[in-house]
Amino acid sequence: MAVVYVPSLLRSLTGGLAQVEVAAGSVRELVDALEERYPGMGVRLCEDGRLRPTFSVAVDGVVSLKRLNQKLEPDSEVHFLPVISGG
Amino acid sequence: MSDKQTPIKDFQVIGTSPLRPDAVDKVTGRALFGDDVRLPGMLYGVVLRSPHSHARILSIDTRKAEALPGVFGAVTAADLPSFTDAGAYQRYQAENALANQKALYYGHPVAAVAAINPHIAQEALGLIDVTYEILPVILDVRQAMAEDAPILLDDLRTHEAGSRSDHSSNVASHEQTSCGDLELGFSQAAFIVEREFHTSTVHQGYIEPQNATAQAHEDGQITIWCSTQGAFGVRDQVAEILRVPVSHIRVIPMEIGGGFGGKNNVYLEPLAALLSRKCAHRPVKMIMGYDEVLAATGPTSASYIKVKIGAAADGRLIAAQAVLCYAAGAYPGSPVTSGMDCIFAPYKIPHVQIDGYDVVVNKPRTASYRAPGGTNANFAGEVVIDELCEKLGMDPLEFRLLNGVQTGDRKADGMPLPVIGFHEVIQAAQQTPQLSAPLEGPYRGRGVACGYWGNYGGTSSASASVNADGAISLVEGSVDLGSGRVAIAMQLAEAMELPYQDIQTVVGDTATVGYTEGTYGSRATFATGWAVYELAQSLKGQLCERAALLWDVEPDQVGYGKGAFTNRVSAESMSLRALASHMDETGGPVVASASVHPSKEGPAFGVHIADVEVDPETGKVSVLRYTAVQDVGKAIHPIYVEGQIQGGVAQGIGWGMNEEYVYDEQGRLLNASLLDYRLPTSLDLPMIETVLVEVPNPGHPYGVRGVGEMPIVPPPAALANAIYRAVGVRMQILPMSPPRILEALWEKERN
Amino acid sequence: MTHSIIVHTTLNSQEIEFLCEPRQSLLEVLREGLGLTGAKQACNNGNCGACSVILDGVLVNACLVLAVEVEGKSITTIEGIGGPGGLHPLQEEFLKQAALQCGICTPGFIVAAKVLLDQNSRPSEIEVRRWLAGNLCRCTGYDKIVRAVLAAAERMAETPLEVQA
Amino acid sequence: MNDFDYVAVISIPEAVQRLSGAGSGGRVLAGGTDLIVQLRAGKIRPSLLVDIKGIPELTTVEYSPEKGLVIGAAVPCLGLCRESALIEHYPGLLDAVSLIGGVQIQGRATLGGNLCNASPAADSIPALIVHRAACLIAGPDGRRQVPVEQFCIAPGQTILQPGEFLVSLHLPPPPAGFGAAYLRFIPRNEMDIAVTGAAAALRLDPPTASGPPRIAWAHAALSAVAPTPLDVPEVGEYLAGKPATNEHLAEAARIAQAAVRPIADMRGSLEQRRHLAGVLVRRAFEKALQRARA
Repeated sequence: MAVVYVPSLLRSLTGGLAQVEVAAGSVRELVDALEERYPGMGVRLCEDGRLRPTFSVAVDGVVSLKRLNQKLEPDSEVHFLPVISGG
Repeated sequence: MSDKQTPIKDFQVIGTSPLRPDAVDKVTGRALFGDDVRLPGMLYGVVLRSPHSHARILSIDTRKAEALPGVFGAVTAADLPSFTDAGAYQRYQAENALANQKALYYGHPVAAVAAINPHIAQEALGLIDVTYEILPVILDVRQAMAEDAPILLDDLRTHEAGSRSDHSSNVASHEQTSCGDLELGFSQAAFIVEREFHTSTVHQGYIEPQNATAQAHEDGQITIWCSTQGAFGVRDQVAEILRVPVSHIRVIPMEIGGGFGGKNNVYLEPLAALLSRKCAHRPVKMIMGYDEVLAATGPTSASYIKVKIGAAADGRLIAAQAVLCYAAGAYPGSPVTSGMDCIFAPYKIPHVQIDGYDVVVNKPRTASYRAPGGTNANFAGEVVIDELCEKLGMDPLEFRLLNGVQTGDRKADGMPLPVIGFHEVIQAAQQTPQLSAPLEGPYRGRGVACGYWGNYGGTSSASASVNADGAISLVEGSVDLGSGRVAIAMQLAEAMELPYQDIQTVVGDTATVGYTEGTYGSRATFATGWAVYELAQSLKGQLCERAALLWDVEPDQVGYGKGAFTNRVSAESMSLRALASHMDETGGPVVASASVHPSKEGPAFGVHIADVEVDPETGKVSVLRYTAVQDVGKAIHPIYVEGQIQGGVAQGIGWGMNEEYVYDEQGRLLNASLLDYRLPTSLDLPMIETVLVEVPNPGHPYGVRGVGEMPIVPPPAALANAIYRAVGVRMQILPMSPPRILEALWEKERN
Repeated sequence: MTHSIIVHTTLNSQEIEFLCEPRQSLLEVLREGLGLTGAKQACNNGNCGACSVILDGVLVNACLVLAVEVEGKSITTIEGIGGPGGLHPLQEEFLKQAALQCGICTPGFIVAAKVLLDQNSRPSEIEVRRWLAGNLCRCTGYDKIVRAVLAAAERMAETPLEVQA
Repeated sequence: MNDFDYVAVISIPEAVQRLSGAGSGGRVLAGGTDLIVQLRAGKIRPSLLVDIKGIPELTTVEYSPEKGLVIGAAVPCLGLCRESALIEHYPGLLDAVSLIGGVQIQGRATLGGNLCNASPAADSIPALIVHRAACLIAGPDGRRQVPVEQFCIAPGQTILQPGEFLVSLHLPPPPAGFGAAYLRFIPRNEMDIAVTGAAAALRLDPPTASGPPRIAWAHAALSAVAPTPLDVPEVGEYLAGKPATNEHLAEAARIAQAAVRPIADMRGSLEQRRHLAGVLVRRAFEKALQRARA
């Protein structure tokens, strides 16, 4: 099962849980599974079928370019992070 | 692209300090910067700027200006395409280039004029009639957050992790990071320090003003020569603002006179293109006066930060909380999330909550500034940590050895840290000559602070061809802000096992090299270095095939090393130079290109040590000695790595000591010159000692991790902690300028 | 409109004349009129030193000199600085010591430092810092610039060069 | 910049004639370090610039022990800093002129320009006041001399009438036992305008066998604490005849502080300027005293 680190402001949807385990083969499947388990989560993370531009997704500690299309390993760790800037 | 390389230990080129490809041109005055562009028939463009910091624009009349002899044309927001169907970000981009209906900051562009010389263009500005309805001004971030604050952008709603508020607000977004149980954490703490901090708006302060020359062609193509950190970024932004396809725009990045994050955004480029279009397709050159640079190009956020940290009696950190409110300027986009990332990053803390707010105010739209958001946050965090050390009676560096993060530790957002060298840096700091030198005399103090910056990878491209003499011509996509080009070329030389002199390097433009992100996020040497490593593998493979052809063996029977090929069958050897002279006979030119997007950039940690002396009668602080210790991964060109660190420290000292925007109540910038916006001069700084710690980044073939940004993060905190030890006042505001030190000393006396 | 004026001057050892308006600065004429873009337009207000040139032996900011004022005078710009063998020792030391990053301030620093070394062949660190305080650099923190000037002075003292103006 | 005519003159009558002819549109160009900045900012829009650097009387410095020092208004600071007479006899003025700008500005900026720009923060004017300088002015009605403390009448305004210009500054020879100093406070160490500045001068009576030396007369003047450079005669009145002790110098500083009328602006707050006035007057007197004793 992939471990999802739930963004702080979305923990109201998970009853305060900071990490949840989800069986998913990709980030997209993971978001769908989260939505099913915690209704409202999907729309907070995604808009028009895409991860919202204010989020980046990191899988196993590396920010993914593939975003929703990123494949997951059975024991992957998934973080949804606010996008940050550099100068 | 493989990302499981083990860093190579023995280098031939990496770690040496060869001459930069551009250096001779720069010491002789021959290097061509943006404003050095001169084209036949060129006009000069200038910008009319709003004298009000918040006003509705009721009308603009440019007819008198356009009638002035020598004037070729004027443009206003009416000359921009419609954005009614566009997203807010795109509309804000266009409105920042030319104010539409509302001016949101002092210096907001309202119109632009082109004429045969800059003097006539300037005179024409005085003939443009603009009528304004003046609106209430909001400059302070917390005032802007108040429920009843005047609203800057009617359509702006507060975004909060994918939700959107139902009413207008100046708060563009609220973000939060947390782990553990904050209440529980603080209940277990033996010592708690809670403080509030304010930092002023500061500017990147590059010496070369923004400039741009544009040629709009009759077929719709546009060519732009400018000073930018990223040619592709300029192309994309101009395309968005003019609503033309990106392929219609070619951007040629000239040598750039400093950027530090401030030259990623466009200002003059779209105006020059619009003017050229309107002025009979004559090329138009524009350059800002320094007053315009300060008033209207991206400074970085002023901020309000509240920090509370708790430690156990044995010195272990238990809980930490921060609220960061960053002023974004007129449009959303402050670096508050970077500040959130930085503020507690150096420490293992089980219970953390960090809240960040991105807030619009009537100041210019902020741009990135070297480790954007990091310095503000680190100042707050490290001053509180210093006070905790004092309460605990612990040596600040021992405290950091106890609490400092190590490889695999998790940040507050749950992300695990890759291989980092923070503890190696702390230990190196303990060994520095400065730390062991006694600091004697009254009103003197020594402060330390550490810092973190996450760095960035991103997309980079490069291409190369082998010349008939065996040398390699490299076109790389990263604009060179001061040492990138040479460090990239050196990595190609290393990968090709050739002397550095055999690599000829130029920076490409949008038509000559693949998409490359700008030189920001400490990424060029890391990511573009990786691109040239990849293309070297391709070049070597192709060259082995050519050698195989000449020797009539299979390619895998050819070996390559140190600039020569070996026939594994006959044991014959042939230099690359000899092979290159046979290219025509073996299939023509050998070329390769590579595009990469590495993402294991590897964070940078540093420890800074500052010795200061305070004049208690005037409040003036002199920096007596300064040492910066940093994990640089692998120093490709060590003397320029030192230079990057020294430059970051100098900017950090400027931020800490005297730099700030001074506005009047109407939001007019009062100190818009390099006389009154006080960059440090050569008399204000000591020599800056550097210690390069090399803990290679396993996420790069040569162990590179970004260097350039981290050094600006610790200085204000290191100085504040030194000032405390010198005169006993904890500064909670930046800059710590003489009047503020005096006030703090008076306040201390009163108590 | 006022009439333009013909100005006769010696520029980098060449006698030249040019036509200019009284309101044009020396910097504007050098860069836009005469094509010498080594002196940089930066603050354009006398506060940064990036347009430093030598006017009758005196270090000045070209942005704060009107072009008409140089009638009969002698000007040396960065383009006129070099040694018989190519680069001036200052230029060589700037390269060697990595005393430049972006390079926009570099011509101004080299011109300023040359005037210093012409007058004071062995300046101390504080003398170098004081002399260069009118030249702003944002990239280097001045450390390597000061070292380069000191190193050039040392080299020139060891092997005096017949340096061209 | 607006369009203007330029003329380089070589004599005082020619300058007077050109300036008179241009009326209010005429401006004098010497070093240009303030003038060109103001032109570029559009703060002034002259029709004629009269370049006076070709007039011999304006570009020379003369000193005699009897008559004192005469400084041509167009002599650049750099040249002044190297004048042996200034170095030996007018230390307060030397302090001030060596502080005006970096080297590039020093090569162009003039004492006359610093006066005529009439900035409340001008460094040279307090020093000229305590050195008791007089201004020689030429104009359509001939020449006149005024004490330097009367030259500036408001920020950016002087007593110069249309057609008039400053020719030279006349400083009396310093008496025996004289010392002077000028100090200013700036946040950086260079490239700043004074937040506050103070000049002090004093003459000591011949030393007696015991006790601190006695002050025969003293004078203090400040910059950036009033609309014009501020002469504070009360300080001199207080110190005259008193022994040069720390207590008396500190009291002199308090008197100066009471006389200042600063404003708050981007360069300094009111409290800061008032406070600095005291610190700088005291420190300037200490330095002047040291020099007087040397």
